Amino acid sequence: MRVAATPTSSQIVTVTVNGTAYEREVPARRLLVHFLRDDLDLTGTHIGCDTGSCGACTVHLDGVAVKSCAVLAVQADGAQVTTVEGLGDDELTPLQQSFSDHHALQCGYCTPGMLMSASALLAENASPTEEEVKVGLQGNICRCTGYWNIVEAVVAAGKGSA
Amino acid sequence: MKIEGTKEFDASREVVWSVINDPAKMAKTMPGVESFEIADDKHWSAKVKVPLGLGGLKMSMNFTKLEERPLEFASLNAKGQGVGALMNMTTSFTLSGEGEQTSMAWEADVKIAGPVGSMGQRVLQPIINQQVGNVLSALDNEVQAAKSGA
Amino acid sequence: MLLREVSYARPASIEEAVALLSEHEGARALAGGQTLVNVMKQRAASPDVLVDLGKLDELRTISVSGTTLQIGAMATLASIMRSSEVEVSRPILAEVAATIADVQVRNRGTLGGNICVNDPTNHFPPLLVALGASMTVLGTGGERTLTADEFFVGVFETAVGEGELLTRIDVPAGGKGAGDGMAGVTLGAHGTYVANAAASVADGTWRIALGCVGAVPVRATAVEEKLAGADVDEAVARTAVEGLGATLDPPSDVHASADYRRSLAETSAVRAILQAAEKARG
Amino acid sequence: MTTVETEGTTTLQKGFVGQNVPRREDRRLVQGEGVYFDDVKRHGMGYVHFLRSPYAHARITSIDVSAALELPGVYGTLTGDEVAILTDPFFQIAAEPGASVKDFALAVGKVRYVGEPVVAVVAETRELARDASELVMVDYDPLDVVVDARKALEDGAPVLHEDCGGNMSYTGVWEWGDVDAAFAEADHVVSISELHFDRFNSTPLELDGALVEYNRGTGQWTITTNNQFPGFAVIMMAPAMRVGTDKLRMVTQDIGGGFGNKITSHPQLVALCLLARKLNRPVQWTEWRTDFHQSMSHGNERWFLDTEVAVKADGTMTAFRTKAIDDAGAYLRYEPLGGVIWSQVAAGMYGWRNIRLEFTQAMTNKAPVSPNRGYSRMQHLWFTERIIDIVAHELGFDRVELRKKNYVQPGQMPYETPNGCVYDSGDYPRALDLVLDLIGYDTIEQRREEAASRGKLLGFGIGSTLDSGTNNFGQSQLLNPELQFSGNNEVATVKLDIFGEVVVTLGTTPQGQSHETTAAQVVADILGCDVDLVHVRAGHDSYWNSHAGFSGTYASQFAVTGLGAVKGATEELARQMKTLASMVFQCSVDDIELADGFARMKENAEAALPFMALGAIPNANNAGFPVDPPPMNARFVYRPPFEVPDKERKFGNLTLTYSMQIHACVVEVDPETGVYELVDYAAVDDCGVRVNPKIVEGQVMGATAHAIGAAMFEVFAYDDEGNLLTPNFYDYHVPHTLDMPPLKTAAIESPSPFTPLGTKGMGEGGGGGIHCIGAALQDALRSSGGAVVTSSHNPYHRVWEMLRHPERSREKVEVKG
Repeated sequence: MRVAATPTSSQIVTVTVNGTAYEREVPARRLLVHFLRDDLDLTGTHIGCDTGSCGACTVHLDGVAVKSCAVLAVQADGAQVTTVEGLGDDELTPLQQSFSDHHALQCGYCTPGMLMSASALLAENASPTEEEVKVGLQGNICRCTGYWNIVEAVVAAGKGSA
Repeated sequence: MKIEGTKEFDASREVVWSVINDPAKMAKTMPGVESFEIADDKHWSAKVKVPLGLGGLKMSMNFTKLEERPLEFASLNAKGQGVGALMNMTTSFTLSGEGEQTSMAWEADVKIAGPVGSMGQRVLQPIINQQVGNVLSALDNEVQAAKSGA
Repeated sequence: MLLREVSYARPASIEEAVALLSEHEGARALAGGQTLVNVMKQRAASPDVLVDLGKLDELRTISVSGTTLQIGAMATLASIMRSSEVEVSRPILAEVAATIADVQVRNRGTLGGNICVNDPTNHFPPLLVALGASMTVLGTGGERTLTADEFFVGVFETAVGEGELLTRIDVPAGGKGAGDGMAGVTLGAHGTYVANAAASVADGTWRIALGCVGAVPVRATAVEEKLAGADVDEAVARTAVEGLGATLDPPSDVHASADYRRSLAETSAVRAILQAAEKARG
Repeated sequence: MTTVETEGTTTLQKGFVGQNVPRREDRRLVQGEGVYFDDVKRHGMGYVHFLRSPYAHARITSIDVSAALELPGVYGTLTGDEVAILTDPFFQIAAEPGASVKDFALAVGKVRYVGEPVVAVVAETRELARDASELVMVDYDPLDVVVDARKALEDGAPVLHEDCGGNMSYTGVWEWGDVDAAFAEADHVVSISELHFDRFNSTPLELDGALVEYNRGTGQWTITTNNQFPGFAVIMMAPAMRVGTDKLRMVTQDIGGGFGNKITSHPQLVALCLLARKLNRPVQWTEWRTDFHQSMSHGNERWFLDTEVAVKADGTMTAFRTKAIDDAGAYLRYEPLGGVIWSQVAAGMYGWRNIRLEFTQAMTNKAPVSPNRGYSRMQHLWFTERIIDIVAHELGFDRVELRKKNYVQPGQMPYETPNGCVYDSGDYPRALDLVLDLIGYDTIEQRREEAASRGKLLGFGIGSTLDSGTNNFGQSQLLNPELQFSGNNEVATVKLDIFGEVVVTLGTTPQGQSHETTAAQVVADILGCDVDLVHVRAGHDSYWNSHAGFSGTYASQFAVTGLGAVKGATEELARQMKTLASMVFQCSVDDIELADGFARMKENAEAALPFMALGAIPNANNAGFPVDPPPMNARFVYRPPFEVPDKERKFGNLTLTYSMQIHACVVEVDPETGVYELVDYAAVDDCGVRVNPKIVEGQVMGATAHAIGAAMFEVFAYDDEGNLLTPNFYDYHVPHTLDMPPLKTAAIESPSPFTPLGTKGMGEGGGGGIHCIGAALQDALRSSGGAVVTSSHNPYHRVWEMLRHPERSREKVEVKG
C-alpha cells in the first residue's frame, strides 16, 4: 500500500476563476468565499450568514451551483469557478437584464447569489415553470423583495431564451 | 436545563459511596478526560475533550464538592471553560437502599453557552442526555469494579 | 465563520484515505462538507486533520447487485435524485433527497455524510433504519458491515470508529408488495425536521423509524408488530400508532415541546404508514 | 401563481414622475460591482474580532490579553477598561431613570447580555483575530438573570444598571379624551388580560461592519460603513469620543438592507475608531450572522396587559385602556423613543376619541433593541387590530362591517386624532373593498367548505395598518423635556456641471430604496430634460456637505424629506439657469422656459441655450459679465412644517404623512399538527403620489415578506439563563421562495396635501401581514374551540396548542355587559 500523503495546514491551489488561472498558497482552513473575496478581490460574491443557509455566496464550481462558504479553497484545487463577475462581459446577460426589468432586486446584496443559482437552473432547464424556479432558488435568501419579482424575472428570462 | 433520574446498582451503599466520593474514580466516568489533578479533597480539576463525533470540544473543568453526608448525599459543582464555550453543572446524588441494592436519585442543573449552543436547538439537549447516559453507565462499571475489588 | 487551523490531505485512493484516517489522531473524513464545514465555522468542533474524499470517484457509484441497491458513500444527494437505479429499485431515496435543504446543498452533500453526521434532524438516518439498510465500513483491519440499527450511536456519532471509513450503503431493492413512506413537519418548506417518521413494508412486514425524538432514530417496534400482516387502512394505522407518543422521551426546545413532538411522531407515523401501504398496494 | 394587479393611478402624472423608470442602481448590482463596506481594502489594514460575553449577566473580575498579544500576527487589543478612560458614556435620550444608564463601546465592569462585546482583538487576518480572541482570558462572576420584562419590573429582580435604581427606563401615562365617561356609557366592555408582541427583527442579509482609518495629522477618522443614520451616529459618537462631529467622516455607497437595524452600530464604530488611533493603522470589522442575532438591533417586544375596550351596542368603539410593557433589552441605544413613537398611531385607523395607555419600558438581559421596520407603531397597530378582531369574535360582529363602521372616514380627512396627529388623506373603506375584491371575499365560505372536505380548517383575516412617515423629532421631548431635538430635515445639492451634466448629491443612505432613480425622475421633470441627463451620486459622504442633522434613510421619509430637498434644490437651479439665459438674451427671466434640454425664450425657440452652454459660462467662461453669473449650483434643506408638541397634554402632530395598507389572507390549518399554509394573499397600498409605482410595489412586497416571516417563523426566543435559542439561520428560519404565498397587490393614490410632491413615506408597511395572519388563524380555529390569538408570532407549535387547549387563551378574554 502506497504511503499516504502528509496533511499540511496550507497548500498550493491552482484554480481557474472566470477564465483566469490563479496559483496561490492558501491556508487549509480558508473558505472558498474568503479566497475569492479577500485573496482574489472578487467582491461580487457576498456573505450573509455563517451556517450555509443564505446562498449569497453561491458560485459555480465546475459548472455546478455551490455555496462557497461551505467549501474550502483547497477543495477547489484544479477546478473551474465562475462568479457573478464572470456572468457576462460589459453587456448584461438576458437574466441580469430581466432582474432589472422586473425590479427583482432592491439592496442588491443577495443578487449575485440569486443570479448564480438562477443561471445554473437555466443551464439545466431553459424555460422553467414558476414552481421549478422556486425550487431552484430555495437556497437563496432575499430580505428585500419577498421573492415574487425574482421568480418572475427568472421565469421571464427562461421564456426569452427558450 | 434541569435533568434528573434514578440509577439502580447491584452493590452496597458503601461501595457506591466509595466511588462517587473518590475524584479519581469519578474522573474515569467522565467522557474524554485527558488529564486529571486533585488539589485537595474538595477541589479537583480535569482537562477534557468532550467527544462530539465531528471532533472534540476541549474544556478545562474545575470541580468543587459542595456538600456531603456519607452514604446518603453528595453534591458538587463542575465549571468548564473551553475556547468560547462554557459549562456549569451543579449535580447531587441521594443514595438509598439496603444490602447489595443501592438506588441513586440524581439531579443535575446544566448550563451550556458558546458554540455548541449556536449549533442549534436540535443538538443541544440530545447531546446532554447522551453524555449523561455515558456517565451513568461508566459509573456502573466503576461500581462493579470497586465491588469486585473490595 | 472563521475556522480553526486544520491540516488537510486529499487522498487519491480509498486505501490512502484509510491510512490517513488511522495514522492521524483527530482526523476526520471530509465528504460534501455541508455539515462539517459549517460546524467548523461555529468552532463547535475542530478536527485536527481533514481527509478530503472529494477525488475518490469509486465512492460515488450507484449500482444494483442482485436485489441490493448499492450506493457509494460519496454519492451526492443530487446524483441520487437523478439515478435511474434508485428510481427503479428504491425511489423513496430520491424523493426524500429532493426535499433536503436546497439545490446547492444537494449538489455537494452526500449520503455518507448525511448519515455519518447523524444530526438528529437529518432525513436519511430514520429512513435508512426503516428501509433496513446496511453500511459497509473499511478500516486498516479490513471491512465490516453494520445494520442501520447498529450504525447510529449518538448526536454526530456513529459506529464508524477512529481510522475507519464508511464506503457503501446497501439498501434492499423494493419490489411487489413493498412500499415506503416518510412524513413529518419541517421548519418551512424543505427545512429542518421538527419531527418525522419513516415507514417501510414488504410482504406484510413493517419497519418504522422515528426521527427528532432522540439522539438516534427510534424504532417503533410495537407499531410494527401490530401492523404485521394487516390490511392497512387509516383506521388500522391509527389504532396501531395509538399510545406511541407515550413511549417516547423526545427533547423539548424552541420549536416543539416534548408533548408536541410526541403528537407529531404519532401523526407522522400514521401518514408514513399510509403512504407505504398505498405504494405497496401498487 | 404570482399575480400582481395594480389599479390605475388616480392622479395622472406627466413627465417622468409616476412612470416605472428603470432603476439606476441595478446595473452595478447585477454585475457584482456594487461597493459594500466589506468590499473596501486598505494597505496594512488589520481585521477586528470581538470577543463576546457567554453570560447574560455577570461581573467581569479580570481580563488577561497577554497570551493573545504574543500570537504572531496580532496587532493589538482593546478592553473595556481602556474604553472607560478614553471615552465618556454615550449620551442617553432618556430622562431619569433611564438617563443613568452608562453605555460604552465595550462592556465596562459588567456584561448584561450574551454576545455583548468584551474585548476587541486586531490581527493580520480574519482567522488569526478570532484565534487570538480565544487566548484572551476573561473571568466572570455570574449574576442572576432576568429575561421577562414583567419580572424585571418587580421588586427584588436582578438589576442590570444599578445607577438606575431598578430596571425601568421610562414610564408615562398617555391619556386623551374622557376615558372613564366612555366606559360608563358603554353597552359592552371587552377585556383582554394579556397580549404579547414577540421579539424579532428584519435580519438584513448584509451584516454590520466598517473600515476605519485615522489620520494623525488631521485628527480625523474616515469611517466606511453601512450605518443607515449617520446623522444620529455622529451625534452619539463625537461627544463620547470628545471630538467634533466633523472629525468623523461617514462614508457609504451600497448597503445590503437595513430596515432600521443598522441605526445603532455606534458602539462598535467607536471601538474601531479607538483601535485605528491606538494601532495607527486602518482596522476592519465584519460582523457575522450569529454575532448579529445575539447582539444587535432586536425589534421591540411588548406586552399589553389588562386591556379594556368600550363598545356601543351598534359596534361603535368609543374607548380603550391598557398597560403596555416594552422590553428594551440590556441598553438604551435608541430607546426609550419607542415609548412615544407608537403614539403617532395611537388610534390606529379608527375613530377612537378616548384612549388611556400606561407605557412602561423595562431593561432585561437580552440584546438591545433598535428601530425595526414599522418601529414601535407596528406593535401598537397589531394591538389595535387584535382589539377589532377579538371584539368581533366575542360579540359576534362582522369583521368587515366593524372595521368600516369604526374606520376614520374619507370625509373626515385631514383628520386630527385625539392626540393631535393629523392623518393627511386616504379612503380606508374603499381600500378595504379593494382588498376584499382581490382576495375574493364573497367565495370564502365556499372555500371553507371545500377545505373542510380535505380535512383542513380554512381561515380568513384582515390587517389594516398605517405607515406614518417623516418624524417630528420634537416628540422626543414628550419623553424627556430637556432634549433639544425637534422637527426634521434632509439635504440635496444639485449642480449643472461644466459640460452640462446635472449632478445630484443626496444626504441619504439608501439600502435598496432606489433614491438614485426617483431623485432623477423629479429633477428631470423640473429641468425639462431627459432623465438620463441626470446623474445622482451613489451613497453618502459627509465630506460632500450635502447632509444635515437628521440625514439618513429611516422612518419612511425619503419621498417627502429627500425628494422635498431635491425639488427645492432643483427649482433653485432652474431659477439660476433661467436667470443666466435671460442675461444672455437680454430679456426678462419670465420670458425663459426650460424644455427639451434647453433654456430658451418662450416666444423665440431660436434663442436657446443648451445645458452645456449654461454649465460652461459660470464654470469656465465667465469673463466680461456685467454681474456675476449665477453659480449653477444649489443646496436646499427641506424642513417639514412642524411645531414642538405640547408636553403637558402629550399633544401635537408627530409625523407629516400617513400611508395606509390593508392586507388580507387565507390560511389552511392542519388540525392534527397545527401546520398551516398561506393559500391566498392580497395587499392594497395608498402612499399618495407614487413617483415610481414599481418601486413602491417592491416596498409593499418586502414589508409583506417580513410580516409573513414574523407571523410564522421568526422569533428571538431566550431561555431563563439569557441564552438566545435562535442565534442564526439554523433556528431562526426566514421565509424562502417555497414559503411564499401567491400575492395580489393594488394601489390607491390619495395625494398628501402637506408634502411638496403629494407623496407620503411608505417604506415600512406597518406589519399588516402579522395582523392579518393572526386574524386568519383565529378565524380558522373558531370551529375548534374558538381560541383567541394573543401573540404576534404563531408558529406551528402555538397553533397546535391553541387547538389542543383553546381554554388557555379563552380565559384571557372576558365580556362584561
